[in-house]
Amino acid sequence: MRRVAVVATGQTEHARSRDDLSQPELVRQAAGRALSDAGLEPDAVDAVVISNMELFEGRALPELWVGEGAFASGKPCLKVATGGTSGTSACIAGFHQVASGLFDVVLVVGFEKHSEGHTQTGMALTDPFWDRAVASGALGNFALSISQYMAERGVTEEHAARVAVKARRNAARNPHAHLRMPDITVEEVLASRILAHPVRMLDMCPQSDGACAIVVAGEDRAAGLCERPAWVKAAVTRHEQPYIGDIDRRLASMRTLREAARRAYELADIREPLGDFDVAEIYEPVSYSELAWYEALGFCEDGEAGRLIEAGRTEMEGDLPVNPSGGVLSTNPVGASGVIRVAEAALQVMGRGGERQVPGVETALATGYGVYAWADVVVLGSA
Amino acid sequence: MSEHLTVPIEMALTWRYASGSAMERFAAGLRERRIAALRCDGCGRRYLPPRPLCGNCRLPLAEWVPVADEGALEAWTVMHLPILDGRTGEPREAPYGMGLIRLDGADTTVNHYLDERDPERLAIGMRVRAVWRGDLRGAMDDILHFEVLR
Amino acid sequence: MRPANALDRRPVVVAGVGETGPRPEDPRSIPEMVLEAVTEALADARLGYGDIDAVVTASVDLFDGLTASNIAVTEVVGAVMRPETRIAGDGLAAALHAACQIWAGAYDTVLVAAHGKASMSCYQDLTRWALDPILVQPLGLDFLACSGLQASAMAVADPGAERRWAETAAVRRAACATDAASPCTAEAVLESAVAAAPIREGMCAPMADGATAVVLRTVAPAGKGEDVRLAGVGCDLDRHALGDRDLCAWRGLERAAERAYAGAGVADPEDAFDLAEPSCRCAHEEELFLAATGVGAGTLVSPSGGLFAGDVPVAAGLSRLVAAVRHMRGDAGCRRALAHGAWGPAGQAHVVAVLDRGTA
Amino acid sequence: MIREGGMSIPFRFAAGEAGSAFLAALRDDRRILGARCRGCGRVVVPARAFCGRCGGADLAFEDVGPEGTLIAWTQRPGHGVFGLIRLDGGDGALLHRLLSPLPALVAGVRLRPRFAAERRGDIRDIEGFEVVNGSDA
Repeated sequence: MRRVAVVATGQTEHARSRDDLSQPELVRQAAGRALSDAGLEPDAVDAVVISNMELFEGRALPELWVGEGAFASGKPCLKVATGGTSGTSACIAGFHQVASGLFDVVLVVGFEKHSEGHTQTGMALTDPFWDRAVASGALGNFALSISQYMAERGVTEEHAARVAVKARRNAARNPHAHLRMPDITVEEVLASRILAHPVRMLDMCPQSDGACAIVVAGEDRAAGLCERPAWVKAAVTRHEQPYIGDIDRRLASMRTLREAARRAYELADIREPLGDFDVAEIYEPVSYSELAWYEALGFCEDGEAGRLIEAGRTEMEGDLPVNPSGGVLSTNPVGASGVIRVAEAALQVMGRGGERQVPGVETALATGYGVYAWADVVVLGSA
Repeated sequence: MSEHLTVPIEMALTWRYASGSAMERFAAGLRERRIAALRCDGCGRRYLPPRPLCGNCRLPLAEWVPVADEGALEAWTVMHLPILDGRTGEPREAPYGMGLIRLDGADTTVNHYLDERDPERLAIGMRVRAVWRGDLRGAMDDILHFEVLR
Repeated sequence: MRPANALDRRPVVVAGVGETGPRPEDPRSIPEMVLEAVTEALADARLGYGDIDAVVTASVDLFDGLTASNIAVTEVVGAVMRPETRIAGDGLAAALHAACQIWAGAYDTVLVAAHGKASMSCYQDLTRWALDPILVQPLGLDFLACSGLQASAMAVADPGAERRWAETAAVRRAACATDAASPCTAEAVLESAVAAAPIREGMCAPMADGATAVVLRTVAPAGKGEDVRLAGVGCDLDRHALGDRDLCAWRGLERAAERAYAGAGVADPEDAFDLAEPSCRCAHEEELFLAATGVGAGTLVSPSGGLFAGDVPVAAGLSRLVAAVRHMRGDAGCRRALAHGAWGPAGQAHVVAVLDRGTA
Repeated sequence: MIREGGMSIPFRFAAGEAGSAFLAALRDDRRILGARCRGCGRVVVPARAFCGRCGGADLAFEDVGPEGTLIAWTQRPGHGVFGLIRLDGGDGALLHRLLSPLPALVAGVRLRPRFAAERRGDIRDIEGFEVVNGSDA
C-alpha cells in the first residue's frame, strides 16, 4: 500500500450558530484554510470527500450545493455519511483514495450547521416499526447504556464530571472550540441540570455549527507539502448490529471499538497504548463514554477508567493527554467532528497544536463513534 | 456585512415504509397481545425486532419462538429533557422513565417506557411487565409502557 | 512520481452481480430487497459472506426517510464487525470507491450494495431539498424542472430535437423487458403530457424500486478463464447553479470519462466500446451522453432499454454496471463496455466505469 | 404492510455573506447584485462570496440587469414556469420564475423583473420576470 499522510488542516471557529456564513461559505472557510496551510492552489486538489449528516440541514445530496465551497467543481467528489463516524470514515475514504494511486492529493471536508434545523427531529427518523415508537434520542440511549456501565464498572458521577471539566478546560486553549470554560469545576458539572438520569447538561456535547478540513497526500508529495507530515499508520472501521437492544451492555462491551483498536494496534505496532501513544483525540459525545473508551481502547483494564481520570493520567500533563482540543464535549458539528479528531491528532504530530500542543508527539490516536456502536480507529505517526 | 439574513423553509415530507414480512407477522401478533422473536440457527440468539438475517452469523432467520410480555430491566433512565416523539413530532411530557427490557424468551432487549420515574425506585434486574393499550393496532406502541413488578 | 490512474494497478474483477430488478413498487422492506441482491451477487461470485473483507453501501437518508439509512442494511450486507463505507450518492460511485480500496491494497474482496425506493414518496418533491435553499429552492423547482431547462436550452435553434427525443424514448421503451416500462410509439410520446417542457412524460424513464449488489475482487493468482474487469473509473462534480453551466453539454461527464479512459488506456473512445450503458433519465440526455463520452456509432447503447426499464434512485448507476457485465458475459464479442451513473440537477455529478474483458 | 411516517421541521438557512448582500439589495433597493471575480474577470450572478469557476475569493459586488435575455425556459405543470435569464452586465444566468404567457417565451426575448410590493429579503422579492413590451427574440 502506498503510504499516505495528513499534510494540512483547516477549521472554522465553531459556535452555537454561524449565521454569518452560508453552508458553502462555512465549508469554504475550512477548506480554504487547509489549502493555505499546505500552500496549495485549488487546482492541486485531485479529489474531494465531504462528510455531513444531511438531515440536520434538511438536505439531500448536500455536496451538490456546498461542493464549490470545497473546491470540488470539476473534480471527483464523494459524500460519506455514517452518523457520528461520518468524519473519521470520510478521512479513511480519503486515505484509501490516495493509497490507491488514483489521486495524489485529496481534500476531506466535514461540516454541520445544527442551527439551521432541528437536531432531535433529524435524528428521529429511526425504524418506523420499532424504535420510532419510543422517544429516547441519542441522550436517552446513552443514559440507558450508562446505567449498565456504572453498575458493572464502578464508575461514578464524579468520575464523569472530571472528564467534562478536563474537556472544557482544554478547550479554553483551543481558539476554534465552541464551549471554552477555563474555570469550570466538578461541583459545577454535578450541579448542572439533569437531562436523563444520571447525565447532566455539562456531561453532554453541545450542538455546534462548524467545518473542518484535512489535506491527504501520497508519500511522494507529503514531504514537499508539510515539514512534519502525520503519516497514517492504521485506519480501521467496524460496524455493529442495527438496534440498541442488539448490543449487549453497549458501553461496557463496545466490541466494535475493541476489535477496531486491536486491529489498528497490530497494524501500527502499538503494544502498550497508554505508553505508546503520546496523545489521543477520541470521539466522546458524553462524559461517561470517554471512560468507557479508555477501557475499550486499552488505556486501562476494565473497571479502571475511574481511577485513570482520578489520577489525572489523561490530563494535559498526564501520561496520555486525551482530547487536548476539548473533544466532542466542547465542539460537536456532527459531520465535522470526526474530521476534527483526525485534524487535531495530525496537528499534534506536526507539532503545530499551539497552546494545546503536547510536547514531543510521535504517535497519535484518533477515533470516531457513531449510531449505536460504530467505530473508527486511526493511528497517525511522525514516521 | 453587518446584516445576516436567513431563509425559512418548512419541510413537511411523508414516506410510505414497508415493514417486511417478518415484521408484518410480528405486528399481527401484537394485535393479539402476542410477542414472538426469531431464533438464529447458528448462535441460538432470539431476536427482537424480527428481521431477515442474523448479523453475527449471517444466516437467514426463520424459526419463530414465543416471548413473554414480562421480563427483566437491564438498563434504565429517567428522561428530564423531553425528546420529540418520532411519530407525532411533539415532545413527550417529562420526566418519564425508560428502560432496556429483556423479555422472557428473547435475547435482545426492547427499549420502552417505564411507569416508574423515581430513580430511587429503579434498579437493574427488576421485573417489569407490559401494559397494553385497549385498542390494539399492531405496533410497538400497543404497549403503553412497562410497569415495575414489586 | 507515480502517474495517477496508472495502468499497472492490480486488477479489479467484477466477480459477481445481483439485482432485484426494477419494479414500479416493490412491497418488500429495504433490507429484504438488499438481501436478495446481495445473496444473488455472492452466489454469482461463488462466495459467501465470510469471503467479504469490506462493504461499500450507497443510500441517501432523505430518499429513504431514515436517519443514517444504511443502518437498515448493515446486517444484510454482512457489515456487522466489518468495515463499511457508506457513500451518500450514486451506487456506481460506491463501486468506484470500492475499487480504490482494492487498488490501495486495503482489501481484496469488497461488496458494493445500493438501493432506492421511489415508491416511498414523491421523489421529485424530495429533490427540491437538493437545490440551493437560498436562491433556487424557494422558487419551487425540482430536478425534473432543471432537466426541462436543459432540454429547452438544447432545443433552441434545433426544431427537430423533440421528435428525435421521442424516437429515442420509443426505441428504449420497446427494448425493456420489465414491468416498470411501457412501450410507446414516438407519436404517442410526443402527445403525452408535458412533464417539464419541452420534455414530455413519455420521454422520461419511469421511477422504480430496487436493490443492486456487486462483488469486486482482485484476481486470484490461480484464477482461470475470462472475466470482466473494472479497468478505469472516473467521476466529476460540476457547478451547482444551472446558470453557471453550459447546459448544452455534460462537461462533468467529459471530465469523468477522460479520467476513466486514462485509467483504462482508452485512446479513442469512438472505436473503443462495444457497449455503453448510460444513466439517462430523459431521452435528450442520450445526446449529451454520446457527445461527452465520444462513444461512436458502432457502440451498442442501452440494449435492454437503459433506465427506461426503471430508474431506481441511488442504485441506477450500479444497475448500469450490472447490465453491462451481464451483456458481456452473454456476448463473447463484447470486449469493452462503458457504464455510467449520474446524479444531481441536470446531470451535475457523473461517474464512469470502463469494463474490460480480461484473462487471469 | 405499509405504514406512513413523516417529518415536519422548520429550517432556516443562513444566506451568508454574499447571499445576505444579494437579498438585502433586492429588498431595500430593488437592485440585482452580481460579483466580479478579480481572478477570472467574470461577473457571477447572483453575487457569491467565492468564484466557483476559478476558486478565487476576491470578488467585488456590482449591479447587473435588471433587464436580461431569456436563454431557456420550462413549464413544469403544478410547479410553474421557470427560466434562465442572462442579465445585462453579468455572465452566466439567473434562474427565476417567468410571468408572461407561454407563447411570448422564446429564447432571446428581453425580460425584466417584477418586484414584489412587500419585500423581506428573499429570492421571491422578485415575483418573476416578464417580457419587455415590444421585445422580439
